Amino acid sequence: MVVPLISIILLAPLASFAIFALLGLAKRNFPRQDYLSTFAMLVALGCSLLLIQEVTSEPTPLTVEWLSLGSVNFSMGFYLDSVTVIMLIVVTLVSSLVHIFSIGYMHGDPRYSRFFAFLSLFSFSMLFLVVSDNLLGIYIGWELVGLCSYLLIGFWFEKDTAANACKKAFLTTRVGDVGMFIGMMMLFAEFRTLSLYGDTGIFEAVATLESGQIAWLSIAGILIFCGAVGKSAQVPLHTWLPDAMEGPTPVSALIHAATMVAAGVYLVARMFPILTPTSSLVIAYVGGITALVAATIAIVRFDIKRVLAYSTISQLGYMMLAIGAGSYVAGLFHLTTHAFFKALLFLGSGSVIHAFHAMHAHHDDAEHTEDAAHEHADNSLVHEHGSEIPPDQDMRNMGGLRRKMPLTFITMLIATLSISGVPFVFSGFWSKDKILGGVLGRAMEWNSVHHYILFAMALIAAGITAFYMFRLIFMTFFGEPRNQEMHDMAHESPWVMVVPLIVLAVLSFPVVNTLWFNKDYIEPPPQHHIPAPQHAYVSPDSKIGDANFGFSLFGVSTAQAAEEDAGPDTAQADDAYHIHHRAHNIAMVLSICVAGLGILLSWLFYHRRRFSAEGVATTFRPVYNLFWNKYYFDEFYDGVLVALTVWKSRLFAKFDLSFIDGIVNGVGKITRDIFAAFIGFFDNRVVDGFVNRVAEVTWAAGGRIRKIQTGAIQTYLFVVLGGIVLIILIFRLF
Amino acid sequence: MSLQHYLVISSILFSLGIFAVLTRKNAISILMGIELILNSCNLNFVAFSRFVTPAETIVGSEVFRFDGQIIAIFGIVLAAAEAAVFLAIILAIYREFGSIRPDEVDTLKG
Amino acid sequence: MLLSLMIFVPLLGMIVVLLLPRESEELIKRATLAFTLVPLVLAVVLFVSYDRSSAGTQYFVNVPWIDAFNINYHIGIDGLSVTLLLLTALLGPICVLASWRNIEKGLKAYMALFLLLETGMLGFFAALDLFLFFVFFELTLLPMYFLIGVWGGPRREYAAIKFFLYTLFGSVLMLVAMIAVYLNSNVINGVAEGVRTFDIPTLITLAGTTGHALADSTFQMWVFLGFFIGFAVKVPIFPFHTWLPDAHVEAPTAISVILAGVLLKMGTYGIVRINMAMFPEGLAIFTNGVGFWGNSLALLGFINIVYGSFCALAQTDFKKLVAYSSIGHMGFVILGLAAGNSAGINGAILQMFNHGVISAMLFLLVGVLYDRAHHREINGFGGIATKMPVYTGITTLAFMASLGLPGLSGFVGEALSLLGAFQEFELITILSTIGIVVGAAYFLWTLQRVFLGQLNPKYEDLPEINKREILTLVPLGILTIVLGIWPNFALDMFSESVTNLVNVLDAI
Amino acid sequence: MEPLKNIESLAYFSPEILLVVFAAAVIIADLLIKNRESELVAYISLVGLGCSLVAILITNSLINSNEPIPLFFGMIRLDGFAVFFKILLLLATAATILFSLRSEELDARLKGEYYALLLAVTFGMFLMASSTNLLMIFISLETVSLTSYILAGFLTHSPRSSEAAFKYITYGAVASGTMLFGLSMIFGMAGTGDLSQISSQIASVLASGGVSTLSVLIAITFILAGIGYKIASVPFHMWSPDVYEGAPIPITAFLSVASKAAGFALFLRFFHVGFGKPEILQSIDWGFILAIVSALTMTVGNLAALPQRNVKRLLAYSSIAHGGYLLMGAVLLTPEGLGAIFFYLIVYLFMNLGAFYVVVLIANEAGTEMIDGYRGLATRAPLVAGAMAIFLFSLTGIPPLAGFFGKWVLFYAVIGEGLYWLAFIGLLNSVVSLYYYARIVKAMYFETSEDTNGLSFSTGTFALLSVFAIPTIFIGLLNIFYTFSDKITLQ
Repeated sequence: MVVPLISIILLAPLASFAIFALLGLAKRNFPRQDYLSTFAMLVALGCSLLLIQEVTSEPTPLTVEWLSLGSVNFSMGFYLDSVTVIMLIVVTLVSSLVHIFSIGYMHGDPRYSRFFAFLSLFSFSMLFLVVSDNLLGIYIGWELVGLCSYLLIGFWFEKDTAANACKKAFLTTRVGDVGMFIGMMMLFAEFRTLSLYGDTGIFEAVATLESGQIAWLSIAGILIFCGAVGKSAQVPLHTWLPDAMEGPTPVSALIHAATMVAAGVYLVARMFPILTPTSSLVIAYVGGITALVAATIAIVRFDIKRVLAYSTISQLGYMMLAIGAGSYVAGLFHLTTHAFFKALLFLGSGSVIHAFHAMHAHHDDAEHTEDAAHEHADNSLVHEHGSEIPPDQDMRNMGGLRRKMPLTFITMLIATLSISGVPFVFSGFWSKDKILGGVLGRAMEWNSVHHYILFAMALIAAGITAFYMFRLIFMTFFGEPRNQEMHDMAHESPWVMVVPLIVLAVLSFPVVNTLWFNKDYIEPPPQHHIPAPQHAYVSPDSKIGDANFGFSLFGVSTAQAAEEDAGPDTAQADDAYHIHHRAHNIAMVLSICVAGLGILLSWLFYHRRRFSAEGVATTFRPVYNLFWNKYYFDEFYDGVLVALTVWKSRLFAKFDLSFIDGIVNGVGKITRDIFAAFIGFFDNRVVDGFVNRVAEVTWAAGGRIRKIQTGAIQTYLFVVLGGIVLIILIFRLF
Repeated sequence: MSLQHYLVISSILFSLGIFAVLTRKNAISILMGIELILNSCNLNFVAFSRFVTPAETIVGSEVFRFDGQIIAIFGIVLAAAEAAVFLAIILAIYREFGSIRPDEVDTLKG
Repeated sequence: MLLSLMIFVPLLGMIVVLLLPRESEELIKRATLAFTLVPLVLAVVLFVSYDRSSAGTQYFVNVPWIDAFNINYHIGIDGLSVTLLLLTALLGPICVLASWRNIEKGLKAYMALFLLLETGMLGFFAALDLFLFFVFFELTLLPMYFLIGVWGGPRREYAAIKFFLYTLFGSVLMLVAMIAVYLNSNVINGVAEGVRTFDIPTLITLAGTTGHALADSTFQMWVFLGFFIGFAVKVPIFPFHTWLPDAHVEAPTAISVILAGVLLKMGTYGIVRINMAMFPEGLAIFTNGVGFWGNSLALLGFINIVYGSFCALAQTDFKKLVAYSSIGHMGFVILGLAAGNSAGINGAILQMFNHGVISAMLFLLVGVLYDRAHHREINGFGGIATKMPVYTGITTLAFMASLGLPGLSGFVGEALSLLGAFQEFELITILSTIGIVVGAAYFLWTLQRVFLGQLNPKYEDLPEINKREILTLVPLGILTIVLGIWPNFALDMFSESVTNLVNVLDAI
Repeated sequence: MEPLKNIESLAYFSPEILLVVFAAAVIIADLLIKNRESELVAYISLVGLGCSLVAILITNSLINSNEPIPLFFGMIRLDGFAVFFKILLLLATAATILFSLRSEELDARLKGEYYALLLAVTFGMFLMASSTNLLMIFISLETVSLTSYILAGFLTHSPRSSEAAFKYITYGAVASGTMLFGLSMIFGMAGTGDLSQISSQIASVLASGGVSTLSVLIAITFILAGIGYKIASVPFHMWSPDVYEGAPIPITAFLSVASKAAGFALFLRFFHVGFGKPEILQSIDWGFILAIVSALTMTVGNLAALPQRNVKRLLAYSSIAHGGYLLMGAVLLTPEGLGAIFFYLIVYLFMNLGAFYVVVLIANEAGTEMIDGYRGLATRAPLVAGAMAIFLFSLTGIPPLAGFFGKWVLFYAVIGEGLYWLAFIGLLNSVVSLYYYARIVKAMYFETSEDTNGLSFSTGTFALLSVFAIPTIFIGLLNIFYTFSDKITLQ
């Protein structure tokens, strides 16, 4: 029953894309590609739901031989456990909703049906990535989602910004992927296989390693994590995600908020068993730093989509931090909750943009011509982020929309409350609390400085998140309209767009995440190389909000309920449990405080206007600049390139200020310069040069010999005589 | 007179011939040089035939084999033929080039 | 018999085409197409009917030819050769279709030469007699020389003679090595007994027997070098590569396709068939030997990858870019072969086949664009995706396949080669992965500059790719996808043979 | 067996006699015929060649292969070796006559002498191929030379032709004079003119110390000058480019093939029979010198050919180079070497004559010998161009053309004796040679001429062309051509 279901889940979207592609070869279009794709997704969703009870406590990989090379074999297959199912549901659910939303949002786009075909392809790739039971399969899905992200970001490729953004996204993630591939190569070289599960799988093999020989394993783990850094836009490879907002908003919602970027977290979670203390710590720190950095940047953005983008980055950092710190379940839980409310936020923003946008003829070529024209001047790929914000996305043009579009407002508010971690009624609170609790718990349990630092990071990030999210809400929906005539255009979106919002809003309440409250539905896989009293630490974590949700709803500490199943209460486990108990209480209190503080400040700043954000900005100008310029990441990368190419810079007509564009252009230009020069030098001078030298020498020799051929017979005779003498001499010599 | 004398003379002749061929600026003198060379060879043959080739005794009296002499005679004949052809060609040259200086006959080169 | 038929049908076709009247061009084209389709059918038959379980050569014919030198007409196929035969036979008709419209002058001669070329290539992949092998190898030179030189671009003369001289130089060394092998083929423990032979399978066994002159490692080293340089020029391996860009840029589309699709493979095929199978000792000196030469082969692969990729990045001529990308991709083949283990060699061979398909696609696509725009300057285009959506789609597929996107064939070969290579030389392999990123970079950058962005007003009325062109591309596209999803489809053919080869190599 | 007396010998001498008879017949016929335009004499001489060929085959059937027949008291010898070369020379002469029929540069009024001389020179070459006595060697050489001088200068009112003749005779006379001096010394040392006795005699006197190696060496070198000038090997090659360029094209073709072949016949017989004895070889290893000479010859030939613009001259240099290749086979006294030379001579005959024939045709039609004159030939005369391409690439040695197999057997023989360096030089040379041959192909195929009107040729032309082209393609692929040489031996 499992295999057919999964097959359907995979094939339905694939089929919908295949139809489009095949008809495309015949230069035709399927009349209603949108319905086709949406239907396919709904089918997939249904199957995923059916899969819930298929999950067994002992998941067995269902594999087929994919490549047989005699000595080594590669197998492809599915692996179905609770995490898989949850991911499947999340992906199919969000994807279906986004499909529906897009029917309204993308209406009238010249490449309407292509959009849906790509969405289907993406869904297929994502699902394949989710169900794969081996690194190779995961990598395949991994790259395919990358491709789809490329295609969809660049969907309006007439805009140079979009064209740049999609390339940047692909290449940046590719950099990470290479790291991941090297990691895979290391694992393969060690274990001669890439399948994860089963007796021959990597995880079994890892278990057998002595702790002495895991140094390389840490490296491998970190390298694999590089892939996640790329895909999940972690520092330092995060710069592509904000640019990815060039894509249509539904795409941002689906790919760059809910699913694909979360794939990195999913990957790390899947690879949980091979993580060593070192690699875990690296992951946690990267996550923490990302969470902080992105959050702080988000404070000062004005482009509504970019605010959300940075918030996504920071939330992803959160999840990474969680898993790095060992809170496996918490991380995944946050993944799901985040998927819903972030998708909601994006769709909501999309609805807002749509409202503003309605008057412009829908993204038709004419309109792109305008905003692309001024950039198309030169072929170089210059694009200063945030420098020019599309008017319909600039929060400074918004305000007071809550009356105009109440549904959008309410739904987005719910999401905001959820992401800000407003206690008890919102799922975001629970997941975030689990993370904080888990980190702090481990910190206290090991009393390790690292984890305290991580906890601090997470806490601050939580506060800032609350702050900037409400800033968004206030700037967008409250106050007086700042741009009247745009305001007048604004209107509530059609139902086909609003319904998904409502559904997602409902999903932002914990009650629907029941799977997570089924106490042993999720079991974190064993980590063989992390010396920790696993059990004591896992148990409180593994049952979020404890069996029944009602308690927690009424503010009863989760930790209290943790009591009930602290597991075999050895003394150690016992005090471990107490530690976690305390940890969770502290964490919860603190998180509520910071969230409240953040919201309060934001209210004072942007609603009550007690303080002026500008004033603060001016007082803390350097800090502000730091945030505004996104910690000068791009500039830094460019700086490196410049340093690389400073001696050439005069030759470069214009230097490009964005990261991968910089790399590509830079390297491109370096290449065209140095390499072209080098080829010019090497190919033409050294290699050809050598050949030509030889040729010339040969020719010259030919010329010489001609010279001897004077035409005067007596010289010939001299040569004869000389020849005779020479021959005789040679004889005598030898 | 022993064989050596003849050989010395013939080699001198040969050398003179070569010298003439290499240095004279007149086709006729070159021809003469060639004749010298050939004649030195003939002298060689005769001398060798006289001194080297074993004599056979037929009816008590020594009878020499005349291989060398015969070759020499053929040599003379060929030399004559060669001279004839050479002169004919020199005539042609003179007709075409108006000169028989060998170093002026050098349109074909390189 | 089937095999011989397959090899010589194109030759027959050449004679027929030569007899046809110059004027009836349609007829000539049709005839050529027919005569290239026959080998394709036969190749498919062979491919299907080949017994995958046994690695041995099948369908072999062995009749004496020049018994003065004990040269036999010995042909046969094993998994490796049948795969490449299929590739060659597949590209044949495709190239004929690709030259359907754009050969202005001397169509008859063109088609005749093309058929001769095909015979040469098919024969090369089937030959099991060293001398025959060499003759077929050289047989491809003349037609190629004329095809580039007569129907090529502005600098065609230079390109043609360069190609010819380079390859001839290489084959000269091969000839010496070949004669050396032949002369020593009957020397055991210093004494010559029995007849000398050119028979490749026999030679391989002889080279394995201890005490045999062929088994001597220094001898093997020199002979290895001789053959290797000969093949390296064809592959082309740095620094013998400079003929390739010129040849590609000047050659007409179909010929570029053949050049990249098949002729390059002849080099790597030779390396596998002769250098690795016959001279494992010699190979060992250059792959896992000690000292300076220790990893030279892998190093060459690495240089090819990185150098080719960066050069490609530097190009502004679409075709030159593809040409340099082939240099890079052949680097992966070399790397995989250097690894000498199952994953590496299988990956390398798969990469050979895939690169044949993908680069063929790429050159066809460049040709399509060139036929419309009459230039190949990448920066001269822009935004043509709006005008040619289907073309853009196919190009994207080809690019993605070429930059090694998983799920498409390019990835599998590349990945296997790297996986295999990593087991032997970590550092070189890791450095080689630079090629993956750069590969993505130049392809995406090209994609952007040519297809994305604002439509270049020059191309307001650019006609979309037509049926015939699609027809040439679709089979290759299908192969790309199928092999990406189910590589065993090809791997099964030769994994057995490779296993044997690996065992030989491991024995050293 | 016992050398035959003069009268007995005549039967075996019939091929040569027939040649002489027909030469006389040609002259008489020429006197009788009033019509200057009639080509009767040419056909008469062709018939003569035919008869002589038949005679050769008959005489060949008289000898059982390994038992040569000494004629005229051992002056000349009839054996497989001689027969092979005679047939080869006959073919070359026949081809030359056919060329001459098509050639337009020859003076119609002098046909008689021309063909008579051709037959005469063939006669001389027959003798070169079969003479086993110093006297005969010299006489045959001179016969060939004298007639060649005249033929080279046969173009009346052509300064180039006269100059060619002048240089040829001056050079030839000196060379043959030097050779004669060498011969006289050999005669002196050996006391006999008979090659077969010479070897033993020289060996003994060397052993007894009667003569110093140096004198033998000098003698050999002098003789080498004479023979080297016939086969145009460095450093005795310098006459050939000028003469080839100046002479009428058919004669150039004839000299480059026939007289080279005859030279090789003489060379092989003289050194193998006269100096092949191991005793001599260990005191004077002239094989080594020959190796150097051959390397130099092919290198010089190829390099000098590179810058040439005149196809005739280019082919002259190329034939020098090919002389070098052939010498490689002569370096070692191995049967493989001999067989290789035989095989290569056959191939060379077809491809070189073919190339020269095309030169004749172009000279007639386009009126030029320069490479530029070959521009666009592919479109103007596709068949001729194709044939020329075949000949040129065969000369380069590209498979599957015969030239490759010729080179193959040569290099095989050389490497077989461990002379890798020589083989390597030879192969590099063939790479170099590609360059200048390809320049002609390039002109024919890649370049276009201002006048594009097609050239028309008679079917006879194409027939003759195919006579050269088809063997050039197929000889190498057929087994028989490799095996026949086993029967031919020298002792």
